[in-house]
Amino acid sequence: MNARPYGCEDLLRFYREMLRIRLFDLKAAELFAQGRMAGNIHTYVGQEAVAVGACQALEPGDLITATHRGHGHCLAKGGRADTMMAELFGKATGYCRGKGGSMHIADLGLGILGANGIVGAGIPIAAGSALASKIKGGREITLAFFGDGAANEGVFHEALNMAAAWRLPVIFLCENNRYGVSVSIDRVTNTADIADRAKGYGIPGVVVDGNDILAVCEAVAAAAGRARRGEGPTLLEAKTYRHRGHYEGDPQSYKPAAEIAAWKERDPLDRLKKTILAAHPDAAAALAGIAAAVEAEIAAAVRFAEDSPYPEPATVTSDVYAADNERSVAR
Amino acid sequence: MREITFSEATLEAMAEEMARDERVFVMGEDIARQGGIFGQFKGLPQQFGLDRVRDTPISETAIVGAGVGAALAGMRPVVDMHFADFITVCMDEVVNQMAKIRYMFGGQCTMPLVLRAPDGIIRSAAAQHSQSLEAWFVHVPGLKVVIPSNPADAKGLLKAAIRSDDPVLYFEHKALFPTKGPVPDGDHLTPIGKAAVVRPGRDLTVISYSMTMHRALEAAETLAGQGIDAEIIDLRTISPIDIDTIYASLAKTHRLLIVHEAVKAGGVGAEIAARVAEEAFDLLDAPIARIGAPFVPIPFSPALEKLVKTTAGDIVRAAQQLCR
Amino acid sequence: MRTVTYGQAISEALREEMRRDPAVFVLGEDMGVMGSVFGLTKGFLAEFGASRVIDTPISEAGFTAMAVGAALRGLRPVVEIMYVDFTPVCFDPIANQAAKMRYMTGGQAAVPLVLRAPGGAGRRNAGQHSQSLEALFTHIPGLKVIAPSTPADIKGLLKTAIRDDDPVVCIEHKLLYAAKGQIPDGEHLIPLGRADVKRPGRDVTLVAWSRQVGFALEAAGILAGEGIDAEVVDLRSLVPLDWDTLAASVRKTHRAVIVQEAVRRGGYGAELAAQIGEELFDSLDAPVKRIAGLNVVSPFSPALEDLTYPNPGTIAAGVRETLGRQP
Amino acid sequence: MATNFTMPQLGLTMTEGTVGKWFKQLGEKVAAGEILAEISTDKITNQIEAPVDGTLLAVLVPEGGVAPVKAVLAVIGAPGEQIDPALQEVAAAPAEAAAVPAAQAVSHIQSAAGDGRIIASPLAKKLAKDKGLDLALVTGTGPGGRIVEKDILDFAARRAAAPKATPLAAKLAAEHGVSLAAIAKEDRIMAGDILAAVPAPVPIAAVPLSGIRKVISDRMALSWQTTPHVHNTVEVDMLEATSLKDKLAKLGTKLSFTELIVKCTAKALGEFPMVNNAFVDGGLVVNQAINIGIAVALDNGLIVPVVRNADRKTLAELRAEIAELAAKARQGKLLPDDYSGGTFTISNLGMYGVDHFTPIINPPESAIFGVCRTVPRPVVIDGAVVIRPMMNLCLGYNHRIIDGALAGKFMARVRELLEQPMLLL
Repeated sequence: MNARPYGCEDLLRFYREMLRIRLFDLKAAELFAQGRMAGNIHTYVGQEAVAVGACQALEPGDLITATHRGHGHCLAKGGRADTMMAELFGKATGYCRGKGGSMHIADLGLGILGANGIVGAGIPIAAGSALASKIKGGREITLAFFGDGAANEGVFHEALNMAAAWRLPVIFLCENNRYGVSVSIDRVTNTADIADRAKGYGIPGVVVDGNDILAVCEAVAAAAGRARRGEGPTLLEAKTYRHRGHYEGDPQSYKPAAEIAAWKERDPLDRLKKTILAAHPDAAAALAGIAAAVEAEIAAAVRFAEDSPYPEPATVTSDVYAADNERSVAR
Repeated sequence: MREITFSEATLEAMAEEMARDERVFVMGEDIARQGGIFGQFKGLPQQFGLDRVRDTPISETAIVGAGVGAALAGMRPVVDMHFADFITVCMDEVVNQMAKIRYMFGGQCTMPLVLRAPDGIIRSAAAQHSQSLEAWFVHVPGLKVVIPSNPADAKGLLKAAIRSDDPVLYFEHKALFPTKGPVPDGDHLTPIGKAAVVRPGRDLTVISYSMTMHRALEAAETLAGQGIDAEIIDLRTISPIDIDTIYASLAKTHRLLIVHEAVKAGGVGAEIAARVAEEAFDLLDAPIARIGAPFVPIPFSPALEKLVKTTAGDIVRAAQQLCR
Repeated sequence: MRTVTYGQAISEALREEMRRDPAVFVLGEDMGVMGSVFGLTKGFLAEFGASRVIDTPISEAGFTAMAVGAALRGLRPVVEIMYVDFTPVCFDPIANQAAKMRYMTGGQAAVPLVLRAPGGAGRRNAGQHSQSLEALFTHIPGLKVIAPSTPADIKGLLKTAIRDDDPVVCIEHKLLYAAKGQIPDGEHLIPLGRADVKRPGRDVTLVAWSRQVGFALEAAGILAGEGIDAEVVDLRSLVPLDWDTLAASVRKTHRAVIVQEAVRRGGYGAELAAQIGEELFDSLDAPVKRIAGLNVVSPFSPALEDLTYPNPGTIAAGVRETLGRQP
Repeated sequence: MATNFTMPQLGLTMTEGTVGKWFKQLGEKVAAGEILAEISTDKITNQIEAPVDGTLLAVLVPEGGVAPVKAVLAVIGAPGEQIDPALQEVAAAPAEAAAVPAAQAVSHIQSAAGDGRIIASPLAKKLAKDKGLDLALVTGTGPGGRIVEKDILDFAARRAAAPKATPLAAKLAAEHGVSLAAIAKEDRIMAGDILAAVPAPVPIAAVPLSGIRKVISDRMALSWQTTPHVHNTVEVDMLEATSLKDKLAKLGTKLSFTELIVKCTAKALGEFPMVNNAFVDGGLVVNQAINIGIAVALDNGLIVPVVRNADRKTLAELRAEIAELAAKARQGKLLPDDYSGGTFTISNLGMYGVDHFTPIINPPESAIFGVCRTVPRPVVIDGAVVIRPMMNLCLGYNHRIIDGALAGKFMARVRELLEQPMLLL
């Protein structure tokens, strides 16, 4: 991976964003294991380069849809660690006031159209957002994050077809981490690359090394350019790997140990660090500064979540309809 | 009689029925390699091979659609939905295909298919992983819907469902999987369409099923201490409803309370209350009361989630009100 | 006042709202070039252009979910699912996405989407093209459901639904499209959750919605000749339900007969009967009766279909039985 | 696939039953849940429903025939279906309750006639309450005789205009269909006036013994012939018992002699277990529990519901349970378990003014109490003649296993407890 056009300042920013995600999810996993959080969480450790690479290539006005493994997507899009941690704790100060939890983090102000608990459901929603941009004539584009598992859902094919037919400004970014919970992708598909499916809908299909942040950034930037020029959608397939289980607590018995070790060798954070130091040997101090700052940010986020209050009981029946005095059938 | 868990009971049912009839096979997401998220398929692939215990892509519409096709071709498939909430993704296969094919083909074929759907609120899984959606399917002629509350019925109903020639939706509450209970030895079958009077009583009839059965039994003990003798009925099958057992009980108690975890508005309690009040109006000395969740999606935060769950306290208060 | 058909009233509502607010757009199968299979959007393509009158591929799950996405971005999509029988194909976008988005995001997101669903029996369309499935939607917190029975009501309610910031399912009975009725000129809006007593009466309350309102009125006419004065309450909106109007009527007549085309078991009428039984028990002088479709798949043959669903005759018979007279 | 309709197990002790009546003929269609046959045992007659839909293919036990529990009585299946001659085949598939299509005309479930419930709409009940009307006096004109609003309003109006009648008279008039207006009388109409107006009953032809009557006659004959009955009678001074009863009444808790006798008998049986044992097939059966049967008179005979573990229940519990069992017995709603498992029976004819009583033992029990009336009699106590409420208590016992001495000691203990109820505490 060579530094190419990115200056030291860009590379350090990339590193900081990836580290935020890594430390947030490692801390979340730790707190979850201590039973400090409710429900269950799906951590993004190992796939940071895809989220950061993609979001760094987008403009602030662009939008994304995330998945049940969406902490990284939301942080990379500019999400706050403290508000997200509070949501994981089910607190009133969380992104969704405690009502959504890890699988439903959303920040419409930042263009995060939400994570989703239904596999693949975010794909057509992203296409719909792109349709809105086209109708409104806006410049913004929408990017859908989804996994290799979701690529087998009916809506994946329906959304790609429509987006292609109407040349919608959307990027379909498949994070192929090789596993749908316990089922490896090769057991449930007949093709080496999911990107090949793009040919069926007459749109570009590009495979990219998901652990090389610069490669991801370039691929997404190119796709974003197509979209903004009205040339329609692109299907990107970022080959990557999740270091931890499908959900926290999953023993991952379905993964060969050798495979886990091999992918740990190609950890996206380590690879970026090597690239930075190779191009800017004097950046070591800056890197250490970043590490300290991110650790502080995460620690503060945990304190914020712990000190925040739980939601008031009365709020359990609000936010069902726009006007809460709606005399619905809530009798 | 042995003391085993709910999930072990379903595992025994699967193993026995697959051994008894080679047309029986099971498919779903993460059932073979991982043995099901609650361990309810552990060991089956080793016993019957990966052909009859199949991991599928995450494609609910295709999985259930394939199940319908296999049933038409003479097999007796069991399809695992992973979470009942995902039924929305393959709703057409359930409402417009498996439920209707026999009738639309004028009785030419049967549809021996079982859809297993783990449901109910468990540890803050939030709105898309905690729902109880059985009421939808009471409204769909052609389907049968069964919901066990204990290991014995879990095994008995699953075996009966697999042997049934009609499509059966088998809802199993996720929080019940680890619970233990006595299960008879041998070829134990629970008849579909038959409720069980779990606790006889004279003053009030409480009808429930699945998880809330246990809340109802707790409430019954509290009420007994207050001189209210509650008869507790476990529906076990919610379509077709065992209306005779309900009327026999009502003829004795003249007071009816229906309790379930699902949303109250439009829940199974509505159909029972409407039908009983119409057909057995003269048996009622008090209005039929219902308990169910408020009309809201299920919140994530534990502080809010517990407010939408039916508790034994709710049942005691409603029973006291009815027996005033 | 003008006389128009139910279908024309829908076209007027859509056209007026699209002219009033550029965020409003319609999408569905055959909505543009063909002007919808029921002819409701004829001429729309010419006036509003292909980006606001969209012919979708046959991908109900895809384009309904896309409509949810567009709604999240502030647009106001009006999706037509050609038959309510096809809504199970796009049930996840309806039940798990549109209905829950506001709540799950703690109030951040709004999904101002209208899903129009033509349905109902009587055209010998058999099991998969004759259903009434409103009971599936009324069980989902977060959705609103309307089922108007006249041109004036469909126009007023559809315009309100399009302006409503929550997802609304609009149930339209296919055999009402040609039905004529008086419609007020100018801006005509009916709020959701407001029922309409279409015929006042003293002896029994006939509760109905959509096409069954007309049947109930016809039955009331037959019964009037026999000295039975039936009050017909047209709910118009199922969620939110106008409980006060319904309760006032039942308290007056002491008898309720609910008329529902959909399958009896687990229908919306069950929730109505259960609520009336639970809250108005002491006002009841007779059991609350449900006159509804049989618990069967909708049969094709006319000889069978006519036995399956309520009609003025069976409604009148049900009322007589409720009053303790020979049916 | 053919389904076997078998003799059901009605209660713990049942070994066989008689087919009283078939409700369906050979070849006739049968629906699940529909009454198919009436089965009677020595204790009760029950109507049994068909388990599945189908056609009655074969009737193996005719009316009046007797068959052991689980024996195949009939076969239901598809018309023309081959029946397995060996009739051993157990139905493999579970008997699913077929979803009977919801007929448009909905059947109305009425509560069992004669179970004392008044059928009235909630509105009618409310109006009656508001107007202080006794619903029992109102005849219902609604479906199935249900009392509706109109009936209450009409009744209230008529009552305002109608001649004065005592509540009992009004009730009797309603029961016997006598119209108050028809009785020409200025002042208040009394019960006697109504009875006088009721037409005289028509004599009934001799009816062969059947059902429960036949069973009782058979059992009484069997017991009398095979068990050497001996009867001892003691006179019990009920003074203390009566004063206890009066004191408790002042405190608001009711007590009747029935439960007091049961309590004393149970305590004594605990001390003299032999009297509580059973004698079956020439052998002695030791009964651990003390279950006391209470003879309850019915229109067509008698039945003996059983209070289980009477020794461990308080007087209040005994009172409640005896009252409930008696009510269920009169309503014909006793379950087989309610009247089986008795170890000692008490038969009370006191209310009929009986002074001496030689009761017949209820097999397989070994003894029975016959309770006579309590009546003030002169007795000599400490040389002085005093009036005391005396009750004759007669023990009938099976001399095969109970000798006079044992019976005497047992009777003395029961008398002691009855005469000193404090000993019970």
